[in-house]
Amino acid sequence: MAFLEINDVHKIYGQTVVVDTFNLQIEQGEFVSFLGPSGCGKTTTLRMVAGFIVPTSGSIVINAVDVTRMPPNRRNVGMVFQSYALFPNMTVAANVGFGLKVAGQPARAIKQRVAEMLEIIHMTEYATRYPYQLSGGQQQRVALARALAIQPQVLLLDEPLSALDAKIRISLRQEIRTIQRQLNITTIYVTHDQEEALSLSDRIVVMNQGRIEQIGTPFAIYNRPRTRFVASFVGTLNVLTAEVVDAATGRIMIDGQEIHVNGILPDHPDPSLAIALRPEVISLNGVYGQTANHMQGTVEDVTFLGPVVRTRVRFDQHTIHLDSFNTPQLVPPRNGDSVTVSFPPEACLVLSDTPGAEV
Amino acid sequence: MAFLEINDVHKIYGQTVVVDTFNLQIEQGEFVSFLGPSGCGKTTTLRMVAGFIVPTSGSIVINAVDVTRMPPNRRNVGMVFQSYALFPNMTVAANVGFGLKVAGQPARAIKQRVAEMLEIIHMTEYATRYPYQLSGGQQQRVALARALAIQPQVLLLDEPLSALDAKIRISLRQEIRTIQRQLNITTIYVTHDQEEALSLSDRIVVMNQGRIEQIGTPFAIYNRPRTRFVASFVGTLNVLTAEVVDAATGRIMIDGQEIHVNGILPDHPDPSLAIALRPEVISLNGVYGQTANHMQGTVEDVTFLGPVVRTRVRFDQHTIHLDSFNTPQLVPPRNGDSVTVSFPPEACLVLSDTPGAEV
Amino acid sequence: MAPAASENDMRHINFWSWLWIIIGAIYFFVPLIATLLFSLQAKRDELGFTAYSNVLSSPAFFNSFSFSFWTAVTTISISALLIVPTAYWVHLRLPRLRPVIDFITLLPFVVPAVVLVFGLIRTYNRTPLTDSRQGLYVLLVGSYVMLSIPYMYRAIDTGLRAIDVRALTEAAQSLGADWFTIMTRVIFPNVYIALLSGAFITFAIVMGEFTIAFLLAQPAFGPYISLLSSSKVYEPSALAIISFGLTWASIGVVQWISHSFSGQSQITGPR
Amino acid sequence: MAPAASENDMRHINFWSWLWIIIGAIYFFVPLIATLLFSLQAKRDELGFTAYSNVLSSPAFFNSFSFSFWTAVTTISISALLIVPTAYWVHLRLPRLRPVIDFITLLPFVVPAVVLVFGLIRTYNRTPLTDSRQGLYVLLVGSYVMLSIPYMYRAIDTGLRAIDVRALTEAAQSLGADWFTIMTRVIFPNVYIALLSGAFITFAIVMGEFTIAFLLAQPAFGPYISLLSSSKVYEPSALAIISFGLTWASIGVVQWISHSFSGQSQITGPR
Repeated sequence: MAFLEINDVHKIYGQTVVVDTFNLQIEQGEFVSFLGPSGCGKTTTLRMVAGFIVPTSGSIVINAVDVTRMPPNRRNVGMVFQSYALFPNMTVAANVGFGLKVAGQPARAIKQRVAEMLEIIHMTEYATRYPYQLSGGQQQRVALARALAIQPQVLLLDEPLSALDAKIRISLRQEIRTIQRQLNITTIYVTHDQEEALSLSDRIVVMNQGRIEQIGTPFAIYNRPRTRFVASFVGTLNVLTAEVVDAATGRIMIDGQEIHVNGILPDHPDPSLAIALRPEVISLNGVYGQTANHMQGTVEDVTFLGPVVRTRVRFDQHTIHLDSFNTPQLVPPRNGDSVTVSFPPEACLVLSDTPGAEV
Repeated sequence: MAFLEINDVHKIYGQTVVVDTFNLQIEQGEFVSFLGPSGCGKTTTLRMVAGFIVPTSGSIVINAVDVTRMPPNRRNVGMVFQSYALFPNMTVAANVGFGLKVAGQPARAIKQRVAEMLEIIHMTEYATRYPYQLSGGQQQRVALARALAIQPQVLLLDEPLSALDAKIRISLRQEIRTIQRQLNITTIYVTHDQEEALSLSDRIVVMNQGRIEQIGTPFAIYNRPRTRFVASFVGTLNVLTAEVVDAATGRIMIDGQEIHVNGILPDHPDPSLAIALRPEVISLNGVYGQTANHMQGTVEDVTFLGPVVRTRVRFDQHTIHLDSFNTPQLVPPRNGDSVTVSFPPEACLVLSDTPGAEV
Repeated sequence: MAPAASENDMRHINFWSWLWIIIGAIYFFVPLIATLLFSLQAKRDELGFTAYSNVLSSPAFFNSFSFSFWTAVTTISISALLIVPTAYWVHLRLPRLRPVIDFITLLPFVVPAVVLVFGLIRTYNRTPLTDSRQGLYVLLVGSYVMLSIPYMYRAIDTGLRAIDVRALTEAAQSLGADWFTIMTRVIFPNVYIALLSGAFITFAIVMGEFTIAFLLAQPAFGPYISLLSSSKVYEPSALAIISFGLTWASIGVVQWISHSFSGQSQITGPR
Repeated sequence: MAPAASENDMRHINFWSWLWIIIGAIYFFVPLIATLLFSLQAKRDELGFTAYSNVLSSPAFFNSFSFSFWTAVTTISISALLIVPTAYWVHLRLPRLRPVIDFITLLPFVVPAVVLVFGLIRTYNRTPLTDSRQGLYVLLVGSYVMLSIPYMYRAIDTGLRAIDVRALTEAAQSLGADWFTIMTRVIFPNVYIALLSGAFITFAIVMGEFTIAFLLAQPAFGPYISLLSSSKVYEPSALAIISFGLTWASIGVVQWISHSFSGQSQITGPR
């Protein structure tokens, strides 16, 4: 039995199904992200685990105790909010110690635990400051320490980095991951930022319109998306419409140029299908060799993005984007150049439109 | 004489120098971005061009007219705000036509121009909607059309995409660039997002603490940063402390391993210097061949970011991050692996700490 | 978005709901019904509208009512013309002073009406302001404008908070608008509904005000109610019911006006 | 951030600044100074504090003042206990109803005090509420609580707007706090300063209120002022100045309290 189980949970408001048949098992110490666009039900699910919302049906079990209808203040679950939610009338130390004081712990024990937590977030010297005297990043670290001070069974984070600047977001992201591993605490992290989910998680739950689209490791979610939604939400994607030439050997035709894909194609009545390609797997300089697919096209636009140079190439009907690293060796093409792009057959994803169906 | 000139502009509030000796010439039709962290003076400078703030000293000349002290409503400058700033009591059409109505143009001419502008932003069918009925991206497109409807001499955009979601941000960014080129309008774009500035601009002005750090094309700013601030603000950076072995031939020593850099090193009294390396120029699989620099290290951490896999490698004292594209060929290293990293000599930036000084 | 907070403590919600429904009923309806019943008993042993027809047929009722009505309209117009630009300017240029200004606008509560009028009369004694009917009327409207400031300022302040005053102003400026255009086409239309709610309260206060009108010897509705109360038995109750009805009718008018600005009521509505 | 808007039209700023300084001076200081000077003229041809010593040495002054003082304190306590949880609950669970509740809290302006008292007396006629001194006192406090609702609710509402009520509540809940702990340790300390400003206005209103106290025949400060006004010449002015001084003294106390919560005043301050 898993440490945290979400069994067949639904949440319905009036006519609107906000969360639909949510099933998930999380192991002790695991870091799981809920990833999806706004309104996909990820926050609602997190809030059901926290106890702020009661599911319409289904159950939530933490450490073998059914908590589905237990009020939030008895669940021993730590929560970190996007808005930090520090108590403005208390110092940093009082904020961190609040949960222990409520639990009636002796002053000396509280003091010691608060000092420990401030040590972990490297903010010992800020103990007597008030929240308004701190930067956003510091406030969120205090909020994290406050949630962890009560030694919760589960740590829940609701878009904790959305209100912060890009540079601080990346450094705090690493800090959260380090602390989570250090304390080995079971964690659920809600975000709409794919890079956060990919870089932090042991597993990712991709959600859309109240349903789970896919559960998997970051690598599996990115490289083997099971639905078109997952493929397009996580990362940039070129989608091309191809005609099947020979389903058995994986030969297909795009804009009159024949390529091959790995594996056996679905023997569809409709002979056209959608193929997805990530911009970073497509090469301009032929590194993939003779066994790869090659296509002829014309450069339409070259955009410099810093570490990456993005080139838009036009075939007859389609355009694709491809990414190259900005290295000293790179000779960016010019608009109007005729180029050959190449990509390995195994990089072609054959897309399915049915949610839950294999791609 | 340039179309828009900002000559020796200062802005001082009390003791605080917000903008210090700002000089810039912008040509007709050019797209220039002001890039920098919050509080660097970029918005203040933009607002001086718009006329909302009067410089403490210096002058602003648009199309050979000194506008330094001209009120904003006589400058004929279009402005787009982060908060959209659409008039909530007016329809989309009335918003777009407001400037023309204020200018006393006949109703028929206004109607025609509004229709044209809605065509350009692909929102013809939304003419009778009110702002609260539109999404953020749609509102910002209307704000853009409203600013362009008066055929301004200069278009000013103040972080127009900051309030939008990541996916919409990228598509609207492309739309802004397309419209700007189509109308060939002189544009200043304020942002703290390096990717926006790099992908949109003809030239970028990097600012810090009220001063210009560097002016240049996106390629020059990214690949030839002139100060340490520019190098670290624009993109991710590994900074390594090296000892000079032989300044004349560019041989230096990092953690006991000798490498060489291009060009002649400064003949410093202090024999140590700072070297910067971008994560994307460092290779794990030796593509750069024998002439490149090679260093031995140990893999400490591998983070999956989606299109890119980031590896942290430790030498004796330093750690570096390096990026590899997530292609089917990639075999990501494991923690603890001994690896050889390689990078070409021309990828090493020798950093200077003096703002304005050459690196 | 998800709904508000925990759903565990429905008992708390019910407790407070019922408490307030009961308090509301006792406060508004019990006295109102008692007054209504009493006003219908002018003829012994039967219910009827005798008291009402007595009140409505009296010319003093009509005169004092229309006097106060036009005074209220004048007060509201002056107050709006003073306060809309001021509140706009505070939002635009002095946003940090807002708490201070909020506090200053509360001062009319602190200085009692009696002090105000005694002070005014003594100050302007033997000037045209106290020696002529027009002068006293000016003093009356001036006092009412002062009384209306807290309500009008707060209503307009709320309306201005609902929009981004500075960005809208700058957008209009960059499109070529001058200050007059900005006020009339951008600011005023967006605070109009909020302004109405302040105007409505001011209207209710002016219609019922007694002390100042009495001390300045003005033929207003407040002193008329008071006079009637001391000389008749059932008519004052009828009058109270009539005022109450008129007040609610004016609420209805406000609602109707705000519905005819349907697009806008969405914006200045819930925040 | 950059400073507010355009700096071109300094003349506009100056115009409005001066207008308001002049209006403020006429409104507050001219009547006040006139009243002060008059109150000092009790002895012919010389200025002195005779009127003041007459007022302060009168036992009726002390009795009515302390009666109203304790009534105000009771009113404020009851009002705060009713409204803080209600406003908190509206913020937490019914944020969409806030405009409606805002409107309802204005209703005490709409129902005139006279109607209220007449209704109350008639409703509770020949019950213990009107036949005993205690009963009438309960009616008095009840009416004052109703009058205080708009001010108290709005002040507390402003205080609650300055914090993220829902996130703070949920954070406290997830740390194990029950409703009582949340109210006393999180909500109350954060609206305390806002609550004081509402309490201060309520205090000023109760101290000066005449109509209800008079109709319920209560020995309050308002009727005492009125009685003095009709029977003496200089003493009423002295009394007005004394009340004014006391009011400002209580403002001073509020300021002092809010400074001793220095961290917090930063938060509930400018928004």
